[in-house]
Amino acid sequence: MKLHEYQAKQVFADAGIPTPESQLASDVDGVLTAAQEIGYPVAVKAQVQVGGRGKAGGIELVDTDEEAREAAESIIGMDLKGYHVDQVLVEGAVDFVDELYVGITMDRGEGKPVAMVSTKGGVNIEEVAEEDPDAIAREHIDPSFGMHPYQARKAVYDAGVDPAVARDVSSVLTTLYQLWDDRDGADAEINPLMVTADDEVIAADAVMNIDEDALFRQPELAEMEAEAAGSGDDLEQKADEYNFDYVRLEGNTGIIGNGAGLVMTTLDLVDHYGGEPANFLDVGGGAKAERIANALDMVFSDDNVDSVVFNIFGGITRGDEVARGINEALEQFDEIPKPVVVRLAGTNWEEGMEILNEDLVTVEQTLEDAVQRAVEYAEEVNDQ
Amino acid sequence: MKLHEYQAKQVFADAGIPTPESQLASDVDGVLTAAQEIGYPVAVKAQVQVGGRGKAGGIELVDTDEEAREAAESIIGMDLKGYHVDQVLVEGAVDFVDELYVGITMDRGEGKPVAMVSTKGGVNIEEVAEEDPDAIAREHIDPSFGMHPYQARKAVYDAGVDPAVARDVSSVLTTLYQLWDDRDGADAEINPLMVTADDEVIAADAVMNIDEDALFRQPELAEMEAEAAGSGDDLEQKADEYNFDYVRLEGNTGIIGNGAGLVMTTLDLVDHYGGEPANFLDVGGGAKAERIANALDMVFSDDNVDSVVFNIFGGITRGDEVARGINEALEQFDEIPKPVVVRLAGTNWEEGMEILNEDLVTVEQTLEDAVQRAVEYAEEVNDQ
Amino acid sequence: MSVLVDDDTRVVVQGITGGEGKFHAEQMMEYGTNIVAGAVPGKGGQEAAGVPVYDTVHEAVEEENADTSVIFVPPAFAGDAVFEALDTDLDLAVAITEGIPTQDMARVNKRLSETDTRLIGPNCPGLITPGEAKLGILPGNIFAEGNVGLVSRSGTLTYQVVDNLTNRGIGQTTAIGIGGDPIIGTDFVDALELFENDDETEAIVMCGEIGGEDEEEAAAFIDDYVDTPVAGFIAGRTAPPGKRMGHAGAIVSGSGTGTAESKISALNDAGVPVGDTPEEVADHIEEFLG
Amino acid sequence: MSVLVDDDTRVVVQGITGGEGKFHAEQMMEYGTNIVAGAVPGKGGQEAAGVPVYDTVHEAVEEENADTSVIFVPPAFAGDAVFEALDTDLDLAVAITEGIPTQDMARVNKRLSETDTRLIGPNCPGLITPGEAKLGILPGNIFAEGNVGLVSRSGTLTYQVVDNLTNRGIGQTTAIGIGGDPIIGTDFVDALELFENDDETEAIVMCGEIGGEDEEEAAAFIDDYVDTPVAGFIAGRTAPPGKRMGHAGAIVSGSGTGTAESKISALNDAGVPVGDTPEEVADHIEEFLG
Repeated sequence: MKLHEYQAKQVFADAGIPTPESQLASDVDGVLTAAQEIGYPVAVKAQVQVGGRGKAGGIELVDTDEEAREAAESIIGMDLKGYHVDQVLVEGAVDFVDELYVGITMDRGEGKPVAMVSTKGGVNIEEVAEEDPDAIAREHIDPSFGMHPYQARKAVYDAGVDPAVARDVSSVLTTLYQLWDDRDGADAEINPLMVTADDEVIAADAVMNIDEDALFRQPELAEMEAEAAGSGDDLEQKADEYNFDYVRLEGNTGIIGNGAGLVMTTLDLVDHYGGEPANFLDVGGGAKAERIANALDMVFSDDNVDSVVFNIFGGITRGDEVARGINEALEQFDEIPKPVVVRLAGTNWEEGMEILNEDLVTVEQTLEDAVQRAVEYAEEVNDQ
Repeated sequence: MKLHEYQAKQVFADAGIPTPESQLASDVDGVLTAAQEIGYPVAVKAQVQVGGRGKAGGIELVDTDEEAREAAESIIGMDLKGYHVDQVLVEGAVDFVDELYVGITMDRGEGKPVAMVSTKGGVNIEEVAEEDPDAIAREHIDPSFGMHPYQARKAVYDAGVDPAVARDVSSVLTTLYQLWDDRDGADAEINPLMVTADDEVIAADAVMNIDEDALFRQPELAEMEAEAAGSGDDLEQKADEYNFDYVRLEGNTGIIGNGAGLVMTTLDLVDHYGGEPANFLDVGGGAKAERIANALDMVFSDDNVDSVVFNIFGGITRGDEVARGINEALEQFDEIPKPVVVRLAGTNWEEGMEILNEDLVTVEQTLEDAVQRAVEYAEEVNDQ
Repeated sequence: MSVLVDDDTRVVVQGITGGEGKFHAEQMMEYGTNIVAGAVPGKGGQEAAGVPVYDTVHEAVEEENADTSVIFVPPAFAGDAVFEALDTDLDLAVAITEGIPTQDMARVNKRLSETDTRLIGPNCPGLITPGEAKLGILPGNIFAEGNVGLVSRSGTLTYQVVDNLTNRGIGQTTAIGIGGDPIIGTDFVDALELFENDDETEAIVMCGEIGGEDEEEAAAFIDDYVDTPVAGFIAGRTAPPGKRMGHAGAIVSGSGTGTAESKISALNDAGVPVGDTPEEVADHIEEFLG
Repeated sequence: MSVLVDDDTRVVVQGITGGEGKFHAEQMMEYGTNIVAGAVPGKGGQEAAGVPVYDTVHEAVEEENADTSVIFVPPAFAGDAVFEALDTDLDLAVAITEGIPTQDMARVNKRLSETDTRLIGPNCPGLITPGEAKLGILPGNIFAEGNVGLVSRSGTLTYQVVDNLTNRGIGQTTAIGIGGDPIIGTDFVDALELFENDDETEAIVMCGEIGGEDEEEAAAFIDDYVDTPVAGFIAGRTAPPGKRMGHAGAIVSGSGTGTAESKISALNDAGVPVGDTPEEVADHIEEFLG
């Protein structure tokens, strides 16, 4: 779960990390009032959950009311990489001499957090990591002890941060780790951490991704998630409501299955047999009839979808329950909206086959056959 | 640093551990008002830093105003094992069916904290530990991880706590560890943790000792220490002001030295040669002249002292500084209050010997001779 | 022979009084697994699935000589349950629970470096030695005794591949679901090492997926140490970067690490054929076994 | 020969720009210790006591090949400084600082179980190999080269005993002050083992004091493993229970554990004579050396 910039900044500021003065606005008047109160120059920044906002026209630096109005008009309501911009953050511009990067993430290979510092802030850090890996100082943290103060210092000195601000940058890094640890962070980063001519450091951007599996113990952040919602894709929101693992893709063959690996494999096979997957949808283990029906509703709601492959290998999930869910979902239609190919295997698959209304679906015995049939259906629709 | 019962209870209650309703009082009227507000029966409990208050008459359970008045009159102002009682805690009496013990301390042998639970609460736990060690369930804590929830449960189940309250007792133990950890506890214990007929648990006593070396990062507790002061020994208070490691003993040979082991050895030698040590006083490493003079002032202030042995083996401490301090301290007297025997060795001892005014002190070359001479002086004074 | 589990394994089920715990304890027993106890705080003295329940894993070990734990505990409490298992003198702990916070698992991972107890999972279907015992939620009926070792990050994909093998009359020594989380106890390298040292295992199937670099490390390990022939499968070739594909660990990073291509090419370089479909994996295994 | 420190030891001083750090760095150099660097955050690039100062211990090790650290850092920051030393590839760290919070040392103690770096102290005078090098604050002039190993929980008591030895012409291989805190790195057993394995050490002095059970453990170790003759001294026979006698670790518990009697009788039972006075300790050693 990714916080909006304005939310992450609030969290960082509350923990004592210096951030520029800023206000959230959702219309032109709001932007003007905020800009006047803060004082020009200010930055007007689209609050959407995508990277590269600047290049995409989502961030403007303005010096006057006129410029602020223009920026507000162009940014609020714009479509930024598929996301609708409802709100902007109006923020005092910082006069900087250096841009640093500080971040904390989980190094899954090591199974432990890693703190990172670089003097090459202000640009895409993943590019820096690739082109000049030595420009990023890394310090692995033992999660049982947490980050020792010396580790923050070491990362900062190893990165070659100007000694005049080393102490303050260490302190920001220490706070960032504490936040990451307390708030179940997945990634926490500040890029750029600006350094002013007066040797002050200030977080000009703020990224905070939260481990979704830990939201149950982060009620404050879970609330922010609700606030942050509304700017996402409609179908992805629906998946949240139904509590499905769902990813929308660009193709036209809808895919429903149980278990992440098997669903991924089904996607891969659609591609392998010349089709294009429209989505990833995992109903999870032990799905009951209602959940199966919800899954079909999800996929039918996607206008891109021309056919559906329903691939279940029952372990906890029972074939009879799946069959009942499919029947229930499809029997309510006078005409089935998109052709559905079903393949049942594993627990109770025979019972499922008996229950399944074969007037409503096409049945295949193997995964490979089911995928090929669904791809054919999708091609037929496209050919019409 | 040991908190008063009322302070520890406040700390525990703030952390969510159930405690009986209580009020602090320092006179009879205060006790009566508190008792009436809380409702009889109440316990009137002397707030002094000694164990075994109950047996010593420092705790009375009262049912009426009349009894409360009597208890207040007898306890407030009493001398309890050498401590003057200025304040009492008036506390609602708890109707209990069981008395448990829960505690956290540092197991120095293992170098890690240990959580302890016993169903034999309400009595001296050290006696239980000696007579029936199996009656105390122990769980060592890895201080890098802190106490896992399962460890609290395990200690509680291992101790044989009634399943009806096991969950609540685990929760109290978990909170107690958290407090111990957050507040730099040396020992934290609740004895008894009372269990009521309704299966509620309530902390009827509260012990919290703080690591004095950690007070610098526990400002709130350091303030409590100041509050808690005033009931101690005058000389020990003076030692606090001078920042000496000082322990008052019963004998008449005053002892000043540098370094804990050497001072202890000097005490032991006083005893070995038939004398009785009056105190432990360590001036620490690198003491300057003023500190030396303060140490003499400390020992002279003790009426029990009949002679003083001053034993310095210089490492960081310089013999010339010590000699100067002794001269300064003694030259202000027309008559030296108690005979002082000085033994200087180690760094700059020869310079010290040259500086030392031998009209004011007796000089000996070895530790053994110095102690014997001081013991003789003390005996002479006693014989007069 | 087999690895990690057989019919001598003495199992305690943590969370046996919950719906899933009870159901799968019964399923495991039905398959032949020697379940000797359950452990659920506050439920000590009760019985569930026909075995005694204890308040702590320690008691279950003391009283019933359990040597292995299977953990069905909700995610909020599962990290603690794993610590409890690791701090008891067990040979093996299998954590089925999906959704344990990653930071909890990072701490568990630290403890793993300090103990001799092996952890499998979390977020895994468990493991099975066909005809002897299963630990977890795998559907026993699709497995058959045989000579193929199988290790997989995914549950149902495992069943798919096993089905393809069993349908051809190819059975398994042991199948291990190592789990789909970013931080897990036993990884591919550990499992490959076990199979390599198992006399009965004549071929190995390794089902990986996008995310992380475990498959790449496994490829290097195979190249250096594994003589047993290995066939691979990698799920997630069509996954877009930055999207979590069901499993918390199945994500191609924004900077393009953890891709299927990288894993497939690493495996190929180590001489491991990677099937485009589960059927192709079975083809390779059939070929290995001659 | 000698243990732990000699004139090849390459020392970094943590806290070298502080008053004590600088003074004792100079004293150590004067004695012959090979100080190669200092480490003080924010002071990198400066010079102190004639050696370069680095911001981190890691840099000092990389640039100057330091293998040992001596720590003069105020108590609030000393725990962190010890962690820094332990996490660097050093052979030895010596923490002189007195007053480190006990909980900090409990965490350090955990780390010690995970590293090969040895810690001496904290709250100790350090150690010295007479004629070669000293690490810490011991007054070099009272020591003499010889064949007695000395280990002690106390600083000035060590000097007293050494003085008694040196005055009789009995020199020392190495003298180690292990420190007066309740939780320390190297304990009596560790030091005794080092001396037992040192060819030149022909007799050992062990100065204990009240509090804890290290002396009792040492007695058991001597009984089982130490052939070199040991003479003991125990300070604090007259200490009342419940009072901290200067050292944080020097306290007889309210329940009566950690007494001098217990330690003396354990040592006697292990065949170790315990002197009533420092002079008597020297008598025993003289006897051992014949």
